[in-house]
Amino acid sequence: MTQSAQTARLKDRGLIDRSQSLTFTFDGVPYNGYAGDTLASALLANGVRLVGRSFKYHRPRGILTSGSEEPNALVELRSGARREPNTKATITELYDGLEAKSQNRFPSLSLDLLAVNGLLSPFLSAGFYYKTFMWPASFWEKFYEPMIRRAAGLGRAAQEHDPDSYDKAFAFCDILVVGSGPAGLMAALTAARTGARVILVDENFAFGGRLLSDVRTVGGVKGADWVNSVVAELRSFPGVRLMPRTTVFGAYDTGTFGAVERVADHVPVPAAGVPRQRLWRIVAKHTIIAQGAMERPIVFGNNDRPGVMLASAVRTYINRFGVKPGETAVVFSNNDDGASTIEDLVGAGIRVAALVDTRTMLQPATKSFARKHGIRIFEGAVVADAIGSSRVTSARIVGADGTSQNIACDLIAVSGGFNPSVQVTTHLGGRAQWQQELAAFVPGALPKGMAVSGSAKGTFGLASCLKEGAQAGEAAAVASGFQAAASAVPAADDEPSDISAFWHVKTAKHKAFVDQQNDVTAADVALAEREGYRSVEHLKRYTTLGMATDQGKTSNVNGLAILAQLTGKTIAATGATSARPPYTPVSLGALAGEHRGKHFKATRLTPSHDWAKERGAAFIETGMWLRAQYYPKPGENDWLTTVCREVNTVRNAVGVCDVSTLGKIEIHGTDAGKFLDRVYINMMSTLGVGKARYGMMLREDGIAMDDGTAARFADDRYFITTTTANAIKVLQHLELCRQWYWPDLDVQLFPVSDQWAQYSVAGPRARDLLAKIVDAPFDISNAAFPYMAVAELTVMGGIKARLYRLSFSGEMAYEIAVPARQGDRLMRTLMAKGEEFGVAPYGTEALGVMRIEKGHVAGPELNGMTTAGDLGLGKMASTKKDFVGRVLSQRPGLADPTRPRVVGFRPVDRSARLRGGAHFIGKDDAAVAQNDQGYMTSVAYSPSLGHWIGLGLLSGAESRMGEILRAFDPVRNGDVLVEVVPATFVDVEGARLRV
Amino acid sequence: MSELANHTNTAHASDLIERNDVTVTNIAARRGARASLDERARATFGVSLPSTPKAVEAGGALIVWAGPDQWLIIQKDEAGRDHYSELAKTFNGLASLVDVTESRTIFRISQARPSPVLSRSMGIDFHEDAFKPGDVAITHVSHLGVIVWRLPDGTAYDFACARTYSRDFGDWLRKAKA
Amino acid sequence: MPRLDRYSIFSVFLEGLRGQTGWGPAWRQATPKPNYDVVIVGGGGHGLATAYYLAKRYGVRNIAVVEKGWIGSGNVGRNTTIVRSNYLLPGNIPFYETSMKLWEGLEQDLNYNAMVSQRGVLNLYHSDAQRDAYARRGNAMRLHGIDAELLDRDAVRSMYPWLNYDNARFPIQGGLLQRRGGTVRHDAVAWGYARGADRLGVDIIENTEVTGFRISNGKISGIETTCGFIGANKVGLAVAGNSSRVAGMAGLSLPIESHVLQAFVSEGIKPFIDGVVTFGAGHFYVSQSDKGGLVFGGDIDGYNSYAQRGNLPVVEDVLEGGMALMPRIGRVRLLRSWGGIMDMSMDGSPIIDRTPVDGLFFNGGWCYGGFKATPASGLCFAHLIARNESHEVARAYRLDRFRTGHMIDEKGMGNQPNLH
Amino acid sequence: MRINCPHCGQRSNDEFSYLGDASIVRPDPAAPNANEAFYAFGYERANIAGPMQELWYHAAGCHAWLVVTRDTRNHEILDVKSAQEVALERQKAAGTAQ
Repeated sequence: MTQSAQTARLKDRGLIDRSQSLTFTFDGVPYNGYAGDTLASALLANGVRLVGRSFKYHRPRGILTSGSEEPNALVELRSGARREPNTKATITELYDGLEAKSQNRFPSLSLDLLAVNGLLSPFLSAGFYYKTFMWPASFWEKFYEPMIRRAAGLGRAAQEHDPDSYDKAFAFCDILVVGSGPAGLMAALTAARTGARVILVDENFAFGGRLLSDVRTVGGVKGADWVNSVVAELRSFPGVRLMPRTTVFGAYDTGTFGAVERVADHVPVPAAGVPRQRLWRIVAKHTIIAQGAMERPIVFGNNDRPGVMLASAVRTYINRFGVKPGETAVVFSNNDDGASTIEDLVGAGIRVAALVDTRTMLQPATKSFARKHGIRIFEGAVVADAIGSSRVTSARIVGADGTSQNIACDLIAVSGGFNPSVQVTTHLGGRAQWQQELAAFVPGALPKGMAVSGSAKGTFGLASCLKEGAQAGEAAAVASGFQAAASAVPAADDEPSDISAFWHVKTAKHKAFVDQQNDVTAADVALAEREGYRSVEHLKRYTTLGMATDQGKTSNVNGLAILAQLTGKTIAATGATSARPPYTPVSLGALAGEHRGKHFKATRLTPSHDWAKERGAAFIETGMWLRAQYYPKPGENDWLTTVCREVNTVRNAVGVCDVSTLGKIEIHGTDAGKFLDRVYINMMSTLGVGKARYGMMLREDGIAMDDGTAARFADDRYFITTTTANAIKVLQHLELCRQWYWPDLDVQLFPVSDQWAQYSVAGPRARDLLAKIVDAPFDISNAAFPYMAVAELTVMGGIKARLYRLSFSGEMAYEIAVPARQGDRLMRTLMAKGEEFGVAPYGTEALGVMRIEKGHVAGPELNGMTTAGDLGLGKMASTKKDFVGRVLSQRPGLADPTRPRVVGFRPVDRSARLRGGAHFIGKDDAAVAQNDQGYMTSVAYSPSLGHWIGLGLLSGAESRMGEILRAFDPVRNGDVLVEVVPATFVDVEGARLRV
Repeated sequence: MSELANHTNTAHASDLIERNDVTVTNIAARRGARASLDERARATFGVSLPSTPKAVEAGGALIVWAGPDQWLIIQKDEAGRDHYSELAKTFNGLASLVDVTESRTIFRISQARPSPVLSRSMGIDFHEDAFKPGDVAITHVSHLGVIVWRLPDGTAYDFACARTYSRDFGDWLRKAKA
Repeated sequence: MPRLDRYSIFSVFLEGLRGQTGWGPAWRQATPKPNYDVVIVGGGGHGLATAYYLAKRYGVRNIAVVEKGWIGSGNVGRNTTIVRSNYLLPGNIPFYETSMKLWEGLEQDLNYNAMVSQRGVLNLYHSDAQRDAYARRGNAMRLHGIDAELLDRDAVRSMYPWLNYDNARFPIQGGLLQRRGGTVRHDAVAWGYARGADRLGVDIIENTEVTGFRISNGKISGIETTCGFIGANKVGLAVAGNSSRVAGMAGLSLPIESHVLQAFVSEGIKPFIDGVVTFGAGHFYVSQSDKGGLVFGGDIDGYNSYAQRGNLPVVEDVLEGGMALMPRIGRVRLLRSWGGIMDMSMDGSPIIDRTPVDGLFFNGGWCYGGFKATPASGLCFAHLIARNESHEVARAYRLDRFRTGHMIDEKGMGNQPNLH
Repeated sequence: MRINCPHCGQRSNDEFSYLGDASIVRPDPAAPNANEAFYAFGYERANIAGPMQELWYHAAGCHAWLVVTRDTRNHEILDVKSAQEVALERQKAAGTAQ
């Protein structure tokens, strides 16, 4: 295929860089454009008018606008894993190699078979699907819905994982200026000159706003030149950050704004280390919204045909991009924008066949200009229909007297007036207000710290915008504590901006579109009204008006104005739907930033992680932690073999388990004991120095919160552990108790979870092993250091350590803690010195097996629904004191003795496997809810017993020992018969702990 | 193993080091003892304990505010001295003290001004005029908790993060300091 | 021309031939009568469903629904459209299954296509403990006769091959699937019930705000509104999101906090997510609408709010979950986000009960279970109002259960509403 | 939303975790009506639409609990105090230390 020439490119106009020619393809056809083009301007330059198909009727669509409000010119940009559906050609910066495809057409853009929907349109009116597709009921999922879903959506998401990276950043400033048109630039400049920290943001790749698109003079120079000089001055201030290609998409509380910077969307592939986009969280003391205004179309017949374009967009393509959007134009307006447009069209050498204005009294200057250039003027007239099947070939004009005539043209430039971009001003709950004289919604009450200036506020003249921007910039700077600096406002003229509200041409013969992207017509609005969907929100939801990717920027006001006409209410009384973030659509990847894949959450590693890795441990995610799950030896082919070997090692020799993940808190102060008495159900103030005690804490609602041990190292110095899962929660709770419940107590809390590497050394040879590393003269004998003793000591030749005679495994066991950086060395030393005793490391699986063998509760039992009584720990609760959760734990529902309690289970057929989550029902009972008596919380294969064992919560557990129940597990086809047994399976008397 | 190798290599990059040669003592005022504690601190170090997020350097110690009525006292290790025990003796009865040397990894970036990437990555205003020498912030970055302070002489930034998260944090910091 | 009332393929065709001009309003704009047997406060899904079932199943004819704004303007118009009955606790399961069964016959009952679409709800798990917790849940469902399947990783992979399996911080191990779960076109539920109730004579009174209750000797006699007094023998409150404010006018203090939940929709794209998927290692769940938008959400913002909007950290948290689970959506764009106010009860479960005021009934505390509950909530509330006793599947939803310690706490988070 | 921690300065709300109404105070467990008082403390909520005193915890910062006065209708923060200081004043006013 040959590259087509840029036949519609104007010779001497535009801000494009003609020295940089760029190649791109659209639907596989190669074209050329220039640096500074958008995809839309480059397509128009090449004479491409048809760029997409509409959502419902698959009508041909072209380019309506030149900005982010574009409803029609949506393409799939790039390909493969980088495919970006629904990309607006009007804001896509052209780059070399750009690849775009049209969407929502089959088999091709010019021949779309689904355009048959247009013929069916009498039956596909708004909300038709609510009235049908109901018979027979089963056909919905099987037939109707798949059919609808095949037609749904426009573009296609990539099928592969997004290969690009995203970044997040923060910015802080005194003044955030959103929009860099005349008002925004003056605001930023005025503020910057005071020394304030200013951020200027614009969604476009070039600063300047309408000054780039209209032929205007500012301070005696061309608008675009003035923009360059202001931007250059802004760059010279160290406190100013200029952010082009950045959209402020949302206002959030307390001066926070979300913005997305398109860092590398204007290049084929981001450079190495460069993110595709960056999410900015901008914190501003003051914000000036200067996002300008968007032109709105007038609703007339076939107003969606390629060749119908907003008048301001026509000027943008001519003046900024040097492109002829057509050869012969008809201009249709209800305001003075029509006059500016004919001047620019004529200036660009485009024939203007007619100026059609709904008003009856045009300016004499406009009339004489028209006469001079042979432009026919129709006052009090409308363009009722665009004629042409795939593009505009003529306009049917209906005059004030009702006569109709067709005038040949290939471009209809339309202006229905301007909608100030008030969206961001309403994100925090404000409501825009209707102003009849402007025929527009303007900002209402503003959030604290926010100001609006320029046409975003409904101020439409250039001179007024400059002045208002300067005033807003100065006011914000002064409010931020800066001295106003003398700043002259450059001279400019206010252009005429008279308007007479006009929405909908009722004499249209063809479909007249309100929401072009969602194919909502004026008839649909009328139907909704007829059916009682008369609130603007009902209208929107019933017809889908304003719900497309442009969020109704060109359609909402027209829609509600038509509704108001139908209901006979004013527009003010009809009200508008709420704008919500984002202002324009934002890539989901940008909102996630770097937090995806393995970096979704941070990873927490214990001090001897590298040792465990060397040792070949299998790791498991436990909250943020990676923990060693088990340590396979060569030849061990399944995890169960390894875990059984590890358990047997502990039961028969000695094992070492990394328990550094336990939460650890130092609790100091003269009232530490008193404090702990109030947070544990049992007494801690009576604990002797050098001793530890198991403890349980409740939530205030009487449910078990966490368990652990408290050790006392001095009268005013306790150390407690929490479960791995609850470390943060417990600290927060204790701080609440300390600061809010009992602020007068002398208690200080120090979270020290990371200070200590801690290891459980368990098994009959544990003492022998530890004896090899404790420094003299520490006496580790059973007599000197009995069960539940604790001590501070040194090990391995002077390393500070703490030793706790605690056991979770049921064996004679210790926990030894050393400063974190010594953890790796301690582990290696224990392995080396323990070789003679047959030492082996064990992981979380073996730990779990042994705690179940001993009937200790853990996470599956401490599930936030169980009481101390349910866990078999009710007797621990002291009756001599109050503690958190005591009062509410006495409510009948929690104190009920028939509540399920923790008890043990074993399979009747000892070879059967047990599974957590099975429910208990009577052996001969039906599997129905009424017979549900509890469920299995934890299971393990016990190498000590040679069969599976389990813990579970069972109603009336104590009186049911020996009963046979069915562990009902249909989701895994795992029904087994089980016997109720005591929860302790190994060393029931606890003798091994104390040897 | 690549993680580890990477970690070791870059940790020795000239402008980013891990401070492994200090003792860090966390002290917290006993109830009602704030004034006497301050007096003792002045007698010991010659300065008051900062009551706002500041770091002061005096008497061979860097004293970093670490929350209401709490400080980290950071002292360079010296052979034959046990800083923690000395402090425990000095402040006995006026403060509770815990040796937290190993609780955090302290990274030091020896930059007088933060890099733009580092600056924009922080959730606090890290502009050099907003975060001045001697300023302290306890905050989080990229899901990781951190205490950051700018040395009172303005020559460097220290980042103290929980030791068990320090591999992730170090990776993050290496990227951000560029 | 005759006004068409019954919706059918035939009527749509016929109307197509005459320009869709024959349709009448889906519901009348009623002006209040001086007295009603029952006034329902709140024209959301629950209130409209209550009115519908009161009229249809309990034979009450003189009913009004009073709505301060436009009907369906609360959570029925701003939720993420999911329906399911995959609950854990016996207090909840039969109720939500009743709701699911009503969904299954809703369109024929209402003659309104609310697009009840049972494409499945899949809850992913990422650890053995989570698997067993889901097994417990699935088994509980099966004991109640509800479909539940526990899938392993391979089975999940065959359903959704493009999720992130190989580079995940918390790898997917499997999921709990309820095939009968799915989505419903949310607004249409309000409109369908409104139309159904209207046809049974219910007055739907929009743009009328309740300003007080007339109570004497502990018995209610009507409501004060911005349009004057409306007499009523019985009044039912179905104003979730604003329960405390409205009930406060009757002197009640509720175990409820109002919290904001954000919801999100992407630009429309060709459908590739068939059912509902929830991430088990982060706050993210998603489905894709029949228009092609990805409809998703995550956790509540976590602070009391009546503002109907949230903040950026939760937006980021949700999308971090989204990208961790579905890295192919990076270049899909967020179209719109919004906030809804949830009645967060103190145990995460709802309340449908009498109040200390004779003739005043309360329905609220729906947390984020409200939309899926709409039909059963309407049915059970209608039962309670008509019979003055709880419907058998809603007996656990008592107002005094917190006092007696019979909480229905599915998440085990206790009396902290922002954690449910 | 940003909360001005009296210790740390203004921070994004994701540094904080939320507990709820700060105007309800833990009752005296020894009082004769303790059961009812604890029920109300645990479960009844004024759920104010307007300025509300709330407990927030600066989890990612200084670990201080704060009493934040915030308008629940528009999220405007009107005042922030140290919870410990508020609690001490409350005790002083009531003449009770536990």
